[in-house]
Parts: sequence; structure tokens; C-alpha cells
Amino acid sequence: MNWINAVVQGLLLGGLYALFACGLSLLFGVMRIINLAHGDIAVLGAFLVWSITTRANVSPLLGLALALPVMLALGYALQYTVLARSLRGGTLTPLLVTFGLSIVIQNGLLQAYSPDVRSLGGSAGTLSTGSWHLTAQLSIPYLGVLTLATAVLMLGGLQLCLRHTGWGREMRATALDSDTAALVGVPASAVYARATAIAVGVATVAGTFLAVHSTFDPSSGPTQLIFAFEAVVIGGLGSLWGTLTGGIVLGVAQTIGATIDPQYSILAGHLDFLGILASPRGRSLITRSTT
Amino acid sequence: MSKAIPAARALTGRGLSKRFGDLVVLDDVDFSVVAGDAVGIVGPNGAGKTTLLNLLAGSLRPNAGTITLDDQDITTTSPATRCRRGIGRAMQIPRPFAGLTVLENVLVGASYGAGLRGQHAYRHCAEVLDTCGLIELANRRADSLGLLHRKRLELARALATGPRILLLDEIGGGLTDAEAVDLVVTVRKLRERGIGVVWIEHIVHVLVQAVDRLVCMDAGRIIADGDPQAVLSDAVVVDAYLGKAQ
Amino acid sequence: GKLADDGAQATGSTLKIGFVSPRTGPAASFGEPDGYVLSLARKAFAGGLTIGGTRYDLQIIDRDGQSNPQRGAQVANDLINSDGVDLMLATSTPETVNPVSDACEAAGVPCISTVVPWEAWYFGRGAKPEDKQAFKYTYHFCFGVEQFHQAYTHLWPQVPTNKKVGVMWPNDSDGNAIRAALGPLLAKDGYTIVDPGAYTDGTNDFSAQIAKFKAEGVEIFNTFPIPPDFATFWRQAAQQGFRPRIAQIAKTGLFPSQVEALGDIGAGLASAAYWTPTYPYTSALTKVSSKELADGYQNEAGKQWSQQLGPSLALFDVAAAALRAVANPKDRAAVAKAIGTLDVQTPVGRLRWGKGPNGNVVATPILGGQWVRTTGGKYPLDFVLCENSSDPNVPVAAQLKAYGA
Amino acid sequence: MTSTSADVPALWAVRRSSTGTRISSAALLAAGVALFAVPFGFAAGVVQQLTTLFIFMILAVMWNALAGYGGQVSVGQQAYLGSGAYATIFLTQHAVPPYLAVLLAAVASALLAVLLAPLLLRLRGGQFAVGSWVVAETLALLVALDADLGGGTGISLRGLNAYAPNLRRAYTYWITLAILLLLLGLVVYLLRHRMGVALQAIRDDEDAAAALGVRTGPLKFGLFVLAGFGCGAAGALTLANTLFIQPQSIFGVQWTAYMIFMVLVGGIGTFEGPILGAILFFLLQQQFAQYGAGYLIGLGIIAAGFALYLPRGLWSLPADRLHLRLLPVGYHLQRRVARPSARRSDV
Amino acid sequence: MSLLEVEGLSARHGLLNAVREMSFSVADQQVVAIVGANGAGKTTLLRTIAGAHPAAGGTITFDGLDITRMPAHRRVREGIALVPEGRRLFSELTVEENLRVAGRRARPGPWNVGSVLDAFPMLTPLRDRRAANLSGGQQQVTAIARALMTNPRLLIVDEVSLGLSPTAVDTVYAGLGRLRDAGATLILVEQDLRRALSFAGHVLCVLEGRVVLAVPAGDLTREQVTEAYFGLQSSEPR
Ligand SMILES: Nc1ncnc2c1ncn2[C@@H]1O[C@H](COP(=O)(O)OP(=O)(O)OP(=O)(O)O)[C@@H](O)[C@H]1O
Ligand SMILES: Nc1ncnc2c1ncn2[C@@H]1O[C@H](COP(=O)(O)OP(=O)(O)OP(=O)(O)O)[C@@H](O)[C@H]1O
Ligand SMILES: [Mg+2]
Ligand SMILES: [Mg+2]
Repeated sequence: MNWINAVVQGLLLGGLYALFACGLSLLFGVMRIINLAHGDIAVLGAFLVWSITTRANVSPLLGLALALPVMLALGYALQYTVLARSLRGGTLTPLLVTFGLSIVIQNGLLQAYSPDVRSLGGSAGTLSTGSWHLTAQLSIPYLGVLTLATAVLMLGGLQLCLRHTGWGREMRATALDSDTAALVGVPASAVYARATAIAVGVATVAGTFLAVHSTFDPSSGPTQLIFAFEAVVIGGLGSLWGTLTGGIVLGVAQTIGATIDPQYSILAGHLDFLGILASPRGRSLITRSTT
Repeated sequence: MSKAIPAARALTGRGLSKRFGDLVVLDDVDFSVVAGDAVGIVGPNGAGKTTLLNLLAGSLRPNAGTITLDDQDITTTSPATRCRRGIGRAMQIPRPFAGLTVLENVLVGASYGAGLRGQHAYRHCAEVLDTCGLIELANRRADSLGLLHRKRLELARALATGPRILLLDEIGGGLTDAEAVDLVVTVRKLRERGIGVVWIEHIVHVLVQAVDRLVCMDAGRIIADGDPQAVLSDAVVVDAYLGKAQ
Repeated sequence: GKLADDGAQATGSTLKIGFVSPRTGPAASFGEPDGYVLSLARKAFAGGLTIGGTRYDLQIIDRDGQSNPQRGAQVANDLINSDGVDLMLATSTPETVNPVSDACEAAGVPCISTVVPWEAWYFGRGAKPEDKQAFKYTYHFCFGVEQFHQAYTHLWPQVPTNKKVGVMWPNDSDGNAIRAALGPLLAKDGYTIVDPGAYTDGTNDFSAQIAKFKAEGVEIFNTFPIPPDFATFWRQAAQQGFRPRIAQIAKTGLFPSQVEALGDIGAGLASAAYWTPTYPYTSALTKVSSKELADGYQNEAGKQWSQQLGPSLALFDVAAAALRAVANPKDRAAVAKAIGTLDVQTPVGRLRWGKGPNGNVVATPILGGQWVRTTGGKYPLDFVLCENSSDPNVPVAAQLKAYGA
Repeated sequence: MTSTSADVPALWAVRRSSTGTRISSAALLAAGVALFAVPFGFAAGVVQQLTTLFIFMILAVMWNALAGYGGQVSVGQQAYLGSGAYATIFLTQHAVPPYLAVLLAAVASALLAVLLAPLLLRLRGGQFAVGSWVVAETLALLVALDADLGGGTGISLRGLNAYAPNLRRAYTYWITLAILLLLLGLVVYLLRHRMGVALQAIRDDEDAAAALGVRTGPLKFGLFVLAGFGCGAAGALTLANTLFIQPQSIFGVQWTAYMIFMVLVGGIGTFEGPILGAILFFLLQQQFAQYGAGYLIGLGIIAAGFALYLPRGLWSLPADRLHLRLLPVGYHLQRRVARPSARRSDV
Repeated sequence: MSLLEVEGLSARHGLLNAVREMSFSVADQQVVAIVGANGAGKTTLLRTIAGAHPAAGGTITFDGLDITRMPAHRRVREGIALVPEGRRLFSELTVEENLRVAGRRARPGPWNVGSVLDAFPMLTPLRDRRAANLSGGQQQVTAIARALMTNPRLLIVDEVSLGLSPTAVDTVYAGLGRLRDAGATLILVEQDLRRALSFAGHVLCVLEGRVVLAVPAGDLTREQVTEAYFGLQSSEPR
């Protein structure tokens, strides 16, 4: 029974990782940017949602809905002001830019909001603490299910769009060769801006879920980053379905590891990741081109 | 080139097949080239010419068949080893080392492919660059070259590895007539030095001036092989490749 | 040639005090009230100190350790070598305090530190249990495991339970010290410890531990986590129906914001404090009482008081006493030696070195209490003390109530 | 194509050094050697700060060698920093004298790189980056499990307290400087050797390099192990310099962020850039770190600003304007002067 | 009335002047072949016209509109399409997806996936193949087909017959012929002089970044062109 519970909880945790990884995967897939500021953007989003939620005294989901337009606009602005230029400097330049961005956001938040920890769990009420009790050993939390469902919807929806709509084809084409995309009439910077806006938006969603799940403070961003990166790599760079799988694999590995011994939780996730990289089958899995 | 080349070496592929998924790209192809020989390959787009070269150079593994160099089986050896054993190759789509200069690009081939050191390597590079008409551009970064200079650089790098068998993939496309004549002269010279040349080219009238044997491929098979003029007038070849234009 | 010696030595009439605390990074909330405390100390030192008939100007140089040991060591070294500080103060978490102490010990600069459980400071830096005084230059005052033990064993009997204690002790400095020492002590008092094992900071799922606690029928819960881990755990516990009668948290829940962030499930958590505004003590240096300290901070910063105010100010009380205790405050060895014999009145109580647990450390009390909802105050939660076994001078405000009662 | 003239090699020559590079490299070497005298003439603070600076330089030079010359963009070099530091602790616990332990620890880190290479070097691009990072995190967790190494609590290097403070500082300084000079020397050697161009060729296109006869595996391996050694030494020296380490910080990814900062701000793929970047980073930290969050915000803005407005780094300024090169590491094909005019008429 | 007017156009690569104050014009429905030796600056010129390379000086006027500073994707909407040197297909996309990307923001016109595949029947069996897996010649045809999908008024093709087998060259020229007949204007770089002279109405010879000869194709002998290649003839104003 414990094992079943571990797998179920791992699945739900995987939803959170996948959500975190989604924006990362998108930016990497489309713009080849390894975004070191992703976690901090998520936390920035969480702070915005928190501000709205506590000011207006509304539920975090409504707060998220109100914050999203702002964050999407921020994504657009981010692309046009910073990322667009950095992309011209080769693959490493965006790495430096996003590193810079990361510490600017972190410490900007520290100045603006103080180092206090905050959470959206309180205002989310039963969403954050309620669950369906199936048996004494197995209960399925509302929040986990909502997180997983959101992740499936977002990643799945985005994946389908990328594959099957003109909009998605444009995005993939721009990702592969933005100069040539311009030569067939695709405004590359607008496409990039759209991708960045979506990535920032999804990061905000992820940040909000994290904030309901746990607490956050200005320095919380980087802690979740490595899990998100692992999910992206396990799933195959640039493939959103793969990212979802990657997140879930990681989540389940962690909970199963924890069931064996709590100190193996995170370690089990990492070892699982390295094992996948090392095994020939796993490698063909991740190097397979999935877009 | 400054190396002495032993006589009569041969690169041979027997019963080569290559599939990509369900698509059969090469189907039981026998092909061979002897040192000092120049073979041209023609064939419609997608016939499998580049794939054949990929198998010979080791960039792809065949699904069936064997490749031998001087009677040694090299079917599974890596491209790097084949290069050091004397198989040089110029790619159809040039891939220069963008961050290096033209000279440095060539130097990689000279010092690893041909195993030359120090002044020997430099001298060799200067010769090769001169042969390929790149000497004035030697200190330019390779990513600043136009397409045709990149193609020449492909040739130069392959030459720099001191090959005994040289595999050339469409290095003459886009050349002006005068430039094409130069290229023909160069290839003839290489052949005279005992290098075996395999040259894929669609500009047939240029190609036939340089080769002693012409192979025509279609749909993964060799449909004609022999004296260039005979091959070109073969009805099957005209039908499959040259069309009514010729 | 001759190797250059330590920086600006024994010259001038200015005494320099270095102060290192985490102002940015993950432990930044510890350093938050430092700005206010520093302003109090600077005011108190404004007139300088007269020692042995000589008047010295006093300068406090504060630095941010960025919650990172390498950075902490570097700022300490710079303070020692470039600024030539005569005395070092350090506070809050081993990441900052231990490297600063090590740098001072190695350079022969006296150092006083606090807010690291003393075992993590003493043994973590390589002292052996048999050492009477492992360090010559570095001194510390803080609670240790024994104080937790005392607080818990006086607090928990206030609510009837089955004495089964589920513990979540992480694999980090605090968790390890607690596991090694507190577990056996509690067992001796008849508590059954249910320990699923050490976990790593930053874990995102605690279902395995919760399942175990539920299966074992745990009624008391104790943990020493970083704040986000506890929030994750506590929400999951609620989801999975684990509701102990006493939820005793430490390390997290030190500051009101950490408990507020939990929302409804935060009220009723039991914690322990090393200082509250109700401590009946006054700072020897600044003559500020605990109540004035808290009120002053709340007015100045517009934020609720935090436990950090007490020990941070206490550092300056000790510093002043140490400098006054010698004839020549520029004599580092003498100052260091003097610290080991000090007896100082500070907001956290009277600190007397030499009484144990060893020559470098004064163990200070920690008192058990509970976070309760306020009615109509400015701040939603308040911390009330429920026991005072290790310092009976501090008034007890209430009885512990079962969680959720 | 031009017709081949028989005496091409006589007409053209490859130059690797010029008077300028000869003078500047001699001056650099002299400066490096002169730095050994610093502990005799300068205050303790200077010695200690220079040690920190040299450690930064080691890190920057190693990361640049990996990413700038070898194309291996690692986000996990902190794995070797950590292993170097913890190996030092382990060795001193087993009665090895501290400074010997520092050197052996660097070797141990190189061995760790040898072990990890088969796993990591098969990966490319983003996978390599993330894979190396995960390796570092895994090591941090494993170290935290070992109570003898202090577990998650961290541990102090105690053996050095046996030395007088000024001796300890001077020894640490000398060893750091010696290792820095050794690594710089190795990098220069690599760049002058044919391996230099081969590595850069692998960086630009690994398959094409292999097709030219380059055994890419051993070269990548060698570079990876060298970087393991260098970063391991930096880790051990960091411990000697700061005396206390904790797994989460010594294995922390911020080290990579610093390396990226130094290398990119200085100028990636150049010899001089990373050194310049390390100096800039050090000075910024020295001057402004006391401003806390404001300093970090400034650092972030500087990082982004460089990426946007000077993507080729600080060194590109003098290098482009003055065609400045300090070391004889490139190849330059030059026409030999004073050819008889008869030559030209027969072209 | 000229469709494209190039006035004193310059373009640089760093310090190198690849295009130096070129001036010429292309009339509506004209077919112009540009010839010149390696590195003469042909590619740079074409890319500058299409907006893929910035102009360092001079103006480009398209149908009366100054487009010198217009970004490339807007020029596509005005009706300029370039088949770039080196094909530059979207390698991970299939052939059909490559076409569809170009068709998404196309001007209205006769070309769509169906008609393009009709014009280049060799592409039909390759529809679902990833562009990266095409042979060199197949890529070249796809690149030309892709440019057609934008329904250009001015189609610019760099190295038309590069990598094409003789029959494929015929197909491609037949397709270009249809485009010309439908009223489009063409600028081609073609090294096969015979082809160039027979297909194009005008020839522009480029030498070291300058136009050295611009004449109707019929008036031209191979010798004249060859001389122009090597700069033996003094440059003539157009
Ligand atoms: N990696 C691959 N996956 C799937 N199909 C491939 C792959 N590589 C080549 N092909 C297909 O194999 C066939 C032969 O390709 P190849 O490149 O050998 O042709 P080619 O004769 O060189 O043609 P060209 O003259 O156009 O260069 C083509 O139909 C091509 O699309
Ligand atoms: N990216 C670049 N950076 C620097 N110089 C360049 C770059 N691209 C081209 N050049 C140089 O500009 C000049 C003109 O090049 P361009 O490619 O326009 O000529 P081209 O006539 O198209 O030649 P080709 O026949 O080789 O395609 C050449 O000297 C070339 O080396
Ligand atoms: Mg081919
Ligand atoms: Mg061109």
C-alpha cells in the first residue's frame, strides 16, 4: 500500500515538476536559451499573485488569472528588451543574460518584499489541504490532481499547437533558423516574443502552484530549477510531451526513493536521471528528435 | 602530397545496402576505386550517391555489405581512423570550423589526418591552400567565406589529410567555366600523383574531362559503369539522368 | 625578506568591530533586524569607550555573509586583514558563523558569535567532546540540544498524549546535532521516537514520512526543517489526515512571517524562543529593555518583532564588556582571554562564561511556547511562552493547547 | 584555381610569434614569477585577497578551456571544487600534511573526472550542461550522507591552525600562484600544440573534426580531466583559504555562474579574456559587496549589459582596436618579403 | 517602369566592402541574371535586397517604396522572396511543413501546396520527409518551392542549379518560366552561362562588389562576360 501511495504522490509531484519545466522546455526548444532565471521568474509571478490575492482578498486562482496578463506582457517586454539582443551573441550570451536576470530579480524582490517567507496555501483554503481519502493509507490531494491536470493541459495543449497549427509551425521554424524564417515572411522577434510570453506565463502558473504547495521567498527560485532541467532533459530537449513524462519519472523516482529511506529522495531522482543518461536505451530516448 | 604513395591501393565496397526506416537508399551496390584512378559518379537527385560516399568514408554504417581498404575490412572503423588510413573526403554541404581561420582549418587535416608536425605541416598547408586557390584568404575566419570558397575549403581540408583515396561530393557546383577548368586540372594532377579520386558531380561536361570511368546511379543501384562517353550515351542513363536536354 | 604580519595592528585610538550576518541569500530573514540593532549599537558607541584611562573611538563595520560560507570567510578575512578589526561579531546559521569563527581563530582575532546551536558551532568546527576549551580566540553563546530537551519535556506534558514522537530531522547541521543528542534524551524520558530517517533539505514530497507517522499513531511531532520544507510537509500532512496533538517546530517558525504563511494550519504550532519582548532583561550597553527593543523595531521598521533582535543586540553588550575587561583593548590575545571570563547582562539574559558546557560556550535558555491567533491586534499571530524551566525569571503567559483545539 | 607553383612553401611562411608577442609573453612570465615575492613586501590583506583572486583566475581559465576551446559547456564544475575540498579534508583526517593534501586532492579530482568522463562526454550541448550539474548535486548529497565528512553540517580544516597566520597565508598564496601558473602554462602549451586547433575544431563541429582524422574522444577526455584537476585544485585552495566548507555551498551551482560571468565578461575563447574577467569580478566584489542586495543587482545588470553590448567581452576592446595579442598562440600565413621581381612577371 | 531600383547600394562584412555603391534597376517582369566570380559579392547583394543583410549605404526602392530599412519579413509581404545560398531549409520540419510555413503569411496568388507540388513532382513522394534527410538536390528544389509559396512579385534565386541533376534543372527552369509568364520578376545567380544567357533577358556582371557590365542578354557573347569576370573591361554605366 505504501508503494502505491508513493507512486501516486510521485505522479502528482511530477505534475509540479513538469509545470516548472514547461516554460524552460519551450524557451529551450524555440530559442535555444538555457534560462537560468526561470525559477526566479516563477517566484516573481508568485509574488505578483500573492500581492493581488492579499490586497484584493481573492482566491489564488483568481489572483493568478489577474496576474497572467501582466506576466505575459512582461514576457513580451523581456524578449524585446533583453533576449532579442542576447540571441545575436551566440549560445552562451543568453546564459549570461539570464544569470544576470536571475540575480536582479532575486535581489529586487528582496528589496521590495523583504526576506519574509510567504505562501498562497492559506488563501487557497481546502484546495491546499483537502483530499479524497480512499483508504487509510491512500489519499489523493485536490491540489496534486489540479497541478497534474494543469500540467497535462498546458504541456499537451502547447505540444499539439506546436505540431499541428500554423502558429506552431512558425514557432518551430523560427526556432530552427530565425534568419531564414524572416525570409519567408515570419517576423522572428514577434514569434520569439510570443514564446517568451508563454514561457513566462507558464512559469507564473508553476510559481503559483508552488506557492500553494509550499512557501516561497525571494531566494526560492533556484531550488526547483534543477528538477525542471532534469525533466526537460529526460523528456528530450524541446519536446513538451517528453517534458511531462520527464517530470513524472522524476517525481515517482523521488517518492519511491523516499519510501526506501527519506534521505534517498532527491538522490534517487538524480541517480535515476544519470541512469537514464547512461543507459543506451535511455540515451536513444532522449536524443530522439521529438518535435 | 609530400608523402610517397605506395602503388595500387584500392577501396572497395561489396554488396552495400543502406536503409533509413522503410526507405531503401542503397541496394546491393558494388563499387571500387583504385589508387591513381578517377571515377565520376552521376545520377538523379536522391539516387544515393552521397549515401554511398558516406558509407565509404564511415559517416554511416551499411545495413549489409563490406568495405575493404587494401584488402583490410574497414566496414566498422570510425571516420577518423579511415581518414588516417588515407581516405579523404569533401562534403556536399561544407562544414568549415567557423571559429578557426582557413589556415587552421586546413592545419587540422594536415596534422591529424596526415600526421605532419611543425614546419612540415605548415609547408603542406601552404601547398594545399595554393592548389585550392585559398592562399590569399588563409588568415580569414572560415565563417566569413562565401559558399564557393567554403567548397574549396572542403577540398583543401580533405587534401590536407594526405589522402590516397579522395572522395569529392559536388565540389564543382557553382563554379564559373574558367574555375571549373582549374578544378579539372587539379583533379588530374592528383590522379597523376597516384591518388584515387571519386567525384560526384552534376556538371557532366566538366566531370568527364577529369575522370577515366563514370558510374551512373539511380534509385539506390548502379545502372551503368564504364567509359564516360559510353555511359553518357547509354539509353538507360539518358532516360534516368540526362533527360532530353542532352 | 620577512613575511608581512597581520593588518593594522595595535595602532591608533579607534577600536574596530566587525559584524557579519546574512543579509541576502536563503538566511536573509535572520539578518533582517540587524539594521535596527546596528543603529542602536552605533548610537551607544557614539561617545567612544574609555578604557584604562584612554578614550577610544568605536567603529562598527558590518558585512553581508550572503548566507554562504565561502563569502562569509572572505568578508571575515577582509575585515581582519584589510580593515584590521580588533573584535569580530557573527550571528545566524553555521553557514555564516562557522567560517567567520574559523577565520578569526586562524588569524588570532577575538570573535563572539551566536544563533547557531552550540554543538553545531563547537563540534562542527572540529572540537572533540573531551575538549575543555578547543578554541583560543572564538567564543559563542547560544542554546544547545539540552535546552531543547528541557523545554520540550516541560512543554509536552501540558497536553495529554501517548508520548509517541514522530520526528522529521533533516540531514543538515541542525538536524544532525539534534538526532545525535535529543533523540536519546527524549527516549530516556519515556518518549517513543518514530524516526523515518534524515531527509534532504529541499525535498518536495513527504508522503513516505506521513504514512509512517500515521501507521505508528504518532501524537507528538517534532521537526527542525527549513521553512519551505515544513510548509510542504504540513500541507501534505493535512491532505493525508495526519494531525498530531502537539506539533513542535524549531528552526522554522522562528519568525512570525513563517507561521503566517501557513494560513489556517499555522496557528497552534508549538515552538521555542531564545528571546521575546517579555524577557525581563535590559541591554547593558544600550540600556534598552526587551520591550523597548521590540517596540522600537516595530515602530522603526514597521514589522513585527523577531527573536533575532535579542541575540544580535546581546553581541554588542558582550563586545563592549570584553573591550572594557582589558587594559589594552588592542591586545587581541588579552581580549580573547577576557571573553572567557565575562559576566554580562544582555537582552537574552545574563551571560557567564566559564560555567560550561565548555570554555568557549555559554549555553543560553530556550523557552517553549505556542503561536496563537491574536484578537484585534496589528499582527495576526503572536508567540506566547508556555514554560520557563530554563529561565524562571521570564514570565509564562499561557498553557500549551493541543494543536487544533 | 591558381596553378600550383613549385616553390609555394618558399614563398609563404607560417608565423606564430612576433616581436610583440615575444616581449609580452616574456613580460607576463616575469610578472608571474615576480608575484612570488608579494608575501615579503605586502600586507596580509593583500596576500589573502590575491589568493582569492588567483583562485578565481584558475576557475575562469579552466572554464574557458572547457567551454571556449573545447565546446564543453559545463554547469557542473563545482563537482570538482567540492571533491577537491572534501578530498583535502579526508586526507588531513588520515594524517596527510595539509598542503600535501591540497595537491593530492587536486589529483583526486582529476581521477574523479576520469571516472565521470565516460558518462558525461557522451552527452552534447544542453544534455552535457544539465548532466554535469546533476552530477555535482549528486556528489553534494552523497557527501552530506557521510558523517565523517561533517554531513550536511559542513566541516572545518583544522590542520592549518598549526601554522602561524602569516606563514599559513604565504604558503597558501604560493601554492595557489604556482598552480595558477602551471595551469596557464598548460593552456598555452595546449594552444601552441596541434591539440589546440583540434580542440577548437571539435568545438565547432565534432563530426567534421573526426572526419579529418582527429581522435575526438581522447582529446575531449584530456581536456575534461585537466579541468577536473584545475577546479579540484581551486576547491582545495578555497578550503585552505576559507577553512570551512559545507556541501551545499562548495558544490553550489553559483560557482558556475561566477565562472560564466568571468569568462564571458572577459572574452570567451581568448587566453587573456578570462584573466581580465576574473580581475573585474574580484574588484566588483571587493568594492561593492558590502552593499548587499544592491551589489548583487548591480552584478546582474553588469552581466546582462556585457552580454548585450559587448558580447565578445572586455578583451575584445584592446584586441580589436590595437590588434593586441599577448601570446604567440595563433597561426599566421605570411608572404615572405623581398622576392625578386622576375617572379611576378611569370604569373 | 522599374520594379526594383538600386541606388548607390553598399554592404559590408565588418571592414570588408562586399558591395560597393552598386546602382541598377530591374524592370517589371524582367529576368536578370547576375554573374561574377567567387566572392564577387553576388550573395551579399541579393541578401541585402531581400533584407537579410543590412545596407551600409544607398537605397533600395521596390515598386516606388523605399525598403532600404524595412525588415526582411515585411519585404516578403511586399512581394520579395529570396532562395538563399545554401538552401537553409527548416531541417526538423517536413517538406510539406517547410512549404506551409512560407504559405502562412503569403500574399494572395496562384501558389499553394498543391500547385507547388504539381510544378515540382519530385517533391510529392518526399512530402513527409524531414528536410534534414533530403539529398542535396532535393533540398535545393524544396528551397525554391518554398520561396514560391510566398507568391512573390520578385523572386531572387542564389545559385539556381547548384546540386541539381540535368533533369531537375529542366524542371526548375520550367517552374521559373511559369512564374515569369505569370508576370513575376526574377533575379538569378547562375554559373551555367549558357542557361543564364538563354533564360534571362538581362545580364549583370559583378566584379569585386561593383557592377561592371549590365546589358540585354541577347547582345552579349560569352567572351564579353568572361572578360568582365576578370575585370579586363572598363566598367560601363548601365
Ligand atoms: N538520414 C536520412 N534519413 C532518411 N532518408 C535519407 C537520409 N539521408 C538520405 N536520405 C534519402 O536517401 C536518398 C539518397 O540520398 P543521397 O543524399 O544519397 O542522394 P544523392 O544521390 O547524393 O542526391 P543529390 O544529387 O541530390 O545530392 C534520398 O531520397 C534522401 O532523401
Ligand atoms: N559572413 C561574412 N563575414 C565576412 N566576410 C564575408 C562574409 N560573407 C561573405 N564575405 C565576404 O564578402 C565577399 C563577397 O561575398 P559573397 O558571398 O557576397 O560573394 P559571392 O559573389 O556570392 O561569392 P560566391 O560565388 O562564392 O558565392 C567575399 O570576399 C566574402 O569572402
Ligand atoms: Mg548528394
Ligand atoms: Mg554566393
